[in-house]
Amino acid sequence: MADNEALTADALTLEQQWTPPDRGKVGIIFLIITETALFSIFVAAYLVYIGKSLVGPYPKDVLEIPIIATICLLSSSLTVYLAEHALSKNELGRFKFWWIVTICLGLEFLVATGLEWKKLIYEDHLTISTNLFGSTFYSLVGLHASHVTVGMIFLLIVLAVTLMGFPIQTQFRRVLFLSWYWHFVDAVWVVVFTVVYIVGR
Amino acid sequence: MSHEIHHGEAGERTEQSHIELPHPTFWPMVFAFGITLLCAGLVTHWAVSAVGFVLAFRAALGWWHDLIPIEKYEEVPVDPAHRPAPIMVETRTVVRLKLGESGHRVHVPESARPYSAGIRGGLAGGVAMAGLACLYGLIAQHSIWYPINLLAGVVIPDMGSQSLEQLRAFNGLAFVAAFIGHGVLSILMGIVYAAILPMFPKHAPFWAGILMPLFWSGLVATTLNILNPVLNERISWPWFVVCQLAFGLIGGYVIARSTNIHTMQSWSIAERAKLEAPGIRPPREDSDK
Amino acid sequence: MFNHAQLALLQANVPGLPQHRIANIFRPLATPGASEKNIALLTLAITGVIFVVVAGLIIYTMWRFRRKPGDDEHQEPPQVYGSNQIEVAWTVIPILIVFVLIGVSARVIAGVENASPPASTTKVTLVGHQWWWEVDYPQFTVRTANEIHVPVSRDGNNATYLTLESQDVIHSFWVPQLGGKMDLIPNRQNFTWIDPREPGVYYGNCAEYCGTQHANMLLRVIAQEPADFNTWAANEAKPAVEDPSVSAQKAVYQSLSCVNCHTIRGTGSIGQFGPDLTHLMSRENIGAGVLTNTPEHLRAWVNDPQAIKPGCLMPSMKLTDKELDQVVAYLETLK
Amino acid sequence: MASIDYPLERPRHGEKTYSFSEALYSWVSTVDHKRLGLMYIVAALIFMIIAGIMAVVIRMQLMFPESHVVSPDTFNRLFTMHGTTMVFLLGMPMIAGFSNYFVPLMIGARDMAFPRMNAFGFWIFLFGGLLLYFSYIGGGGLGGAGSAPDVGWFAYAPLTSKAFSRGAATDYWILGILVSGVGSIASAINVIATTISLRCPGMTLSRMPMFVWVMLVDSWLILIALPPLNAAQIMLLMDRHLGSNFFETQAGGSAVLWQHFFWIFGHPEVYILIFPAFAILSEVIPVFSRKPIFGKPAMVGAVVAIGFISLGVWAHHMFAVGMTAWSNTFFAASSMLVGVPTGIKIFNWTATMYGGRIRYSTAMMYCCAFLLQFLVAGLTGIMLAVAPFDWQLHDSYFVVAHFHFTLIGGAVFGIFAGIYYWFPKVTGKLLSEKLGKWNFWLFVIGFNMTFLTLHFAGFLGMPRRIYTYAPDRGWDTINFIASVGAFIQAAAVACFVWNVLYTLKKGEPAGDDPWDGWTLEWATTSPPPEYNFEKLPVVRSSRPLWDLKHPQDPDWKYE
Ligand code: HEA
Ligand code: HEA
Ligand code: HEC
Ligand code: CUA
Ligand SMILES: [Cu+2]
Repeated sequence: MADNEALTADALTLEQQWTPPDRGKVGIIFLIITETALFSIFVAAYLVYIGKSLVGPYPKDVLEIPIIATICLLSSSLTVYLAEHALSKNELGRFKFWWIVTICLGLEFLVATGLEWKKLIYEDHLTISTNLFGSTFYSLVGLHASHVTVGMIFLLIVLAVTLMGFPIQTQFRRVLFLSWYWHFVDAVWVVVFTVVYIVGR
Repeated sequence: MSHEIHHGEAGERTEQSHIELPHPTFWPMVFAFGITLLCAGLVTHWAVSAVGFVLAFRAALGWWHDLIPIEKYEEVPVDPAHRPAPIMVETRTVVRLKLGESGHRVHVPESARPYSAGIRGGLAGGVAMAGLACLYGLIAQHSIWYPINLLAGVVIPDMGSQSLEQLRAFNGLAFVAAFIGHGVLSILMGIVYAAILPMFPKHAPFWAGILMPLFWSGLVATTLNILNPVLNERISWPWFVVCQLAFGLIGGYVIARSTNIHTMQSWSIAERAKLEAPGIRPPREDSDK
Repeated sequence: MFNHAQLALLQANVPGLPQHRIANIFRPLATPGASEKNIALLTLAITGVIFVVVAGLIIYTMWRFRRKPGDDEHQEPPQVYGSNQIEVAWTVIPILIVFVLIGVSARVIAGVENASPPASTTKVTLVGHQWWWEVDYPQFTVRTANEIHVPVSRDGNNATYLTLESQDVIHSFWVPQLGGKMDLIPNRQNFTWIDPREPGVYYGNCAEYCGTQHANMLLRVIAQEPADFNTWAANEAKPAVEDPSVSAQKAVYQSLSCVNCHTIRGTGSIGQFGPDLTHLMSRENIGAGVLTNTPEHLRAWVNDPQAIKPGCLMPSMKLTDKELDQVVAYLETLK
Repeated sequence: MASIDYPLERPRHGEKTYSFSEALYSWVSTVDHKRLGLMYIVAALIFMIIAGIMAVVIRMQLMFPESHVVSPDTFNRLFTMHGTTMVFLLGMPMIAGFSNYFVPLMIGARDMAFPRMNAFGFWIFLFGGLLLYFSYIGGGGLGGAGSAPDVGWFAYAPLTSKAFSRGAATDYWILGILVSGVGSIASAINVIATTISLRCPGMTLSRMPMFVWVMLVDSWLILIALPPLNAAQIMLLMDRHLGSNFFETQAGGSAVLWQHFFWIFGHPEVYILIFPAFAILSEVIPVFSRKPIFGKPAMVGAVVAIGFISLGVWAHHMFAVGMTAWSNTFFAASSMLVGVPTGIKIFNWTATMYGGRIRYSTAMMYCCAFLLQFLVAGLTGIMLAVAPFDWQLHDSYFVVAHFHFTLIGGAVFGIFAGIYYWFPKVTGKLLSEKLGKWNFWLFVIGFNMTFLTLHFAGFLGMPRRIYTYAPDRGWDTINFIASVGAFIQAAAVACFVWNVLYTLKKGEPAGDDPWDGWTLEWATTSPPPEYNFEKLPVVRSSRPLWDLKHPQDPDWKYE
């Protein structure tokens, strides 16, 4: 039967051409999408409550634009790309270098945030319960910082196992996805930065 | 790790003796339990959180171990006693939609008026109707804005409290509301009409052009006090019906004048792409247009 | 515990005022309620027709195409994949219907919400409390509770405008025969208006879940002839009646902690937490409608409100029988 | 490791008996999508029975005016836990259960994309649910008098603030849902990744069964809609424990903001709940009508459209909070517009049946009941969407009637149809049709007795969530009938439980393909082996088994 022959041939070509997208990739993309939904609600709350605080301190009195931290975080996106690129070329040395740079930049961001909070709490007496500004500020920035922290933990784990001699090249996919997550955290910072330090002031 | 996957027809058997599946592990369960305890500590005691943290941490390590360096697999034996019954070719035939034709797998109808004809018809009917209504406004109230303002009374509440003077004057908001409302309704009506026209018997389109507006007028008459109280107070029913008829007849005419095109819905993709050899279906005259 | 069913039979009526207990939204007696009823009828008619047509179609299909005993088992029915034309029709027709409904809704929404108050109107501020209503009349410096007296608005030009606020959680003002609901939300002001066309007592409930006794947060709007309303308001505006024959009882009341929660104007009792008791006896009900205001009920309430309205925010005061008699005797003079 | 649970018809090769601990171990450590799916469904059904019993107690309390079956606080806990359980612990795991079991089978895959995350998702859902129920013991704080949450399933602020909700009950509500929500997200990501990445050769998106399509859109909705709830809950948790002021009205916070956040989740959520029913109907109706689904592209388009429009209608739950006329109009309009794609679905299912040869098994009867009941439900939804009408109906028993029509007449009927349809695939046994008919008719009759009548209670001004009412308000007869209906529903559910237990013991063997189906799951054994298919199938059309059964007249020539 001609039909059946056509079928078999058809099936074979199908099988060869059938390359659906990588599941890890799909997973991480949709994880990022839900995280975006989560952040957007915190951002919305921040926007709604701008200027609604009943008592001070108000943003314009106490917030300083964290230029250096921002530069660090944003450039870490570049360095993590360079690291991942190096890994894809199997250049372990360069990978390690850029990875460590990324971690340093991320750490610098976290430290800067910590110092900012310390100043706000102990000098300006702004806590999460002081007023609506405090509530929305700490929760939004804190949510972002917690994401940076999680990213940082994963970055450190990768670094640790690499330094211990684990063949990290075999895990290239996972490293790649981690770098995407890191880019996402950076992108969120752009939004948070705009909302908190520019619109909100 | 060999990771061959064999493809075949549904239900086909394999010669492999084993198939690889992910290895069972309870670490995800422990991880979930740890996280739950971590949260529960908030409302019970910090020690609960601590236990939760330890569990979750240990479980995370265990979980990673299942994934890295390579995902753990187990080889599940293919069970020859547990095989699907072969899929039998059915003896049943499929009823044809019309006897003697190949059309037992179809998208109906086979030919139809193009949607563009519906839009044109709706617009033509709408213009005719609006023209007549404005004519009425001019004759009865010396203002073409009068019927437009009345129509806008569907959506705008304070139309009701307006004086005759105000109703005669141009009102920007009312104009926009009436224009959008009338336009959208006309076009949608035209599309519906064009879509269902092929389903009517032969002379029905003409009668539909007359009967539908009458039916519609009747419906409107019973509900107008809620739909549009302003219009209800001031409507002139003869003119209203005439306007509706104008829509039905002119819109219907424009649509009916267009020619049917083949929907090609009943064609297979292969046919539509002209890949299929001829002979699968009887030749047609007006295949495209 | 009280047998409420029996109590209900005792319900006293305001003399001459019809009681609208059955709060049927299709028997509105005010403008907002009436326009809501109209659009409700239109909606019911439209959805009714849709229901008849579509359900008819489904049932016909279910019946007509069932497998019958005599069917040829060797045949499958024709395999029809779809029809753009029909599908367009049943997409566009609903759009048409929805379009009309949207237009009408838009008008009624704006008509009710954006109505501007006429110059002469009664203003009421209604403040929700867990589980009672505070009713303020800024024009008359009157404060009362649970029962909203308003003048009748026969020709619709004597409407009452309500400002809705809340002391604690969200409540909702709903007297179905007068109009739809509007929430009372803390930290926010809402507005609504009613214009009862006929004198009478209109029943309603708090319509937003507000805690334990949400069920017993009942509402009464008492629509009176303007003259009667003015008499009532004039009486309410006065400080509490001083009846020398109960001065001993009054002293007992004042020695109790009642004064921390209740106001009786003109006395030292200035608490704000519970309902104003200045003219308690002018009210038909106590406890936001759980009981009619009779001496026995009043006594029972003061004795143990938790038995009558479990969970309510007035504690059981554990008075001795003697104190109880005295306090109630005093309260009964607060006409 | 092998299956030990369900009695099998065919003797398994080299089968040995497992001790209880081995069996337990194999269940807690499984990563098999079928076992996880089954566990999801069973857990969901158990939660449904618990919440159903609560509903019966609610109805007992409301059967007569002024009755004292339960105290006010108990009543408030009952409806809160009933609603919360039904939505989060019946509806959500049902979705995960059905999609877990059938998506891989239908797209010709061996497992889900992330099997371990799948197991994690199930367990965290279960522990979250148990945490919620633990509030009965621990709600007052350890050592204190326990109590479950009593703030209603949408937990409006500021009733949930520390000032008005003492003890830990509300915290349990937050944490229980938050924790089990993580599971929903995990399973949604898993379903999406599975459908996108693990389809067997030839299974293009346009050939994917409707079931898989609907579950894909459903998972997408979960990913978009759940985070707003979780975010709002995190804020509430911070309010309660760290003293922040998001919903503290005393400190300038907004009570309405909580409502926005909740309903931005809540409305899509109701579609999330109805989608599995849509998915199931789209498989069952064609098979029992012996016709392909009518207008598949339009059906897919309609779910996608519903998925998108439903993200923009949330404030129709808030018509009474005093929004501007413009917002009210906007949300009324968008809500009514959802009716259009939903209508397409109803019409296309009917058209699928039209011209067919309909075989009325219990599964198909549930589908037909769905069509009629969901029609009523949708039309009452349209009434609610007419904002001025809703000012009257909001928070009345009309709303209660509306949503039980959607949730029972819609979601639950759909789920039952699915259970009757796939039970033979999952266990190898056919559910008894006789008990099935009893189950069906009792359910339909009881359900309509309860909820058809309750519409009228709403018209007569009966607000929801009241633990009692006075006898003179005209509500007593209606409530009495409604309560009797609830008992009949309980009998129906009991019939179902009995049917399942009875069948597992003594049911007739089903064979691999009892309904003469067309999708890939019928090509493997009942129950399917752990690896699903010996060879992963190759498909050429939407109905791969039709192609094999009709080699002369395959679908792929026409699609
Ligand atoms: C499965 C769940 C489900 C589904 C599918 C729906 C579907 C719809 N719902 Fe419902 N709804 C709930 C579950 C659901 N709902 C719940 C749980 C609540 C209450 C929550 C709470 O307060 O506790 C609620 C509450 C609720 C409200 C708020 C009521 C209030 O509290 O005041 C509103 C208001 O607009 C509403 C509207 C709608 C609409 C317009 C639809 C539409 O999607 C319906 C569309 C379907 C049709 C219209 C029928 C078929 C169509 C046709 C035959 C075509 C022709 C039709 C027309 C032209 C109109 N719903
Ligand atoms: C999927 C969702 C779902 C389902 C299926 C149901 C099912 C039922 N619901 Fe409910 N309901 C909700 C979702 C649902 N509900 C929600 C979201 C609310 C709002 C909550 C809120 O206001 O916060 C609500 C509220 C609600 C109320 C309003 C309470 C109030 O406002 O005061 C009422 C009252 O009648 C009610 C009744 C019922 C009844 C009688 C059933 C019946 O159909 C139940 C039938 C099932 C059973 C009866 C199972 C019993 C089984 C047995 C007895 C067998 C025993 C077997 C063994 C021991 C093995 N529900
Ligand atoms: C802790 C505060 C508090 C104290 C103390 C208190 N009450 Fe009350 N009272 C309330 C509250 C709150 C209500 C409203 C209860 C409700 O309807 O839910 C109320 C209601 C009442 C009512 C009914 C009013 C009405 O119009 O419905 C009366 C009468 C009353 N209290 C009398 C007293 C007397 C007498 C005492 C002292 C023996 C007293 N109260 C002590 C808080 C208090
Ligand atoms: Cu106040 Cu409900
Ligand atoms: Cu909704």
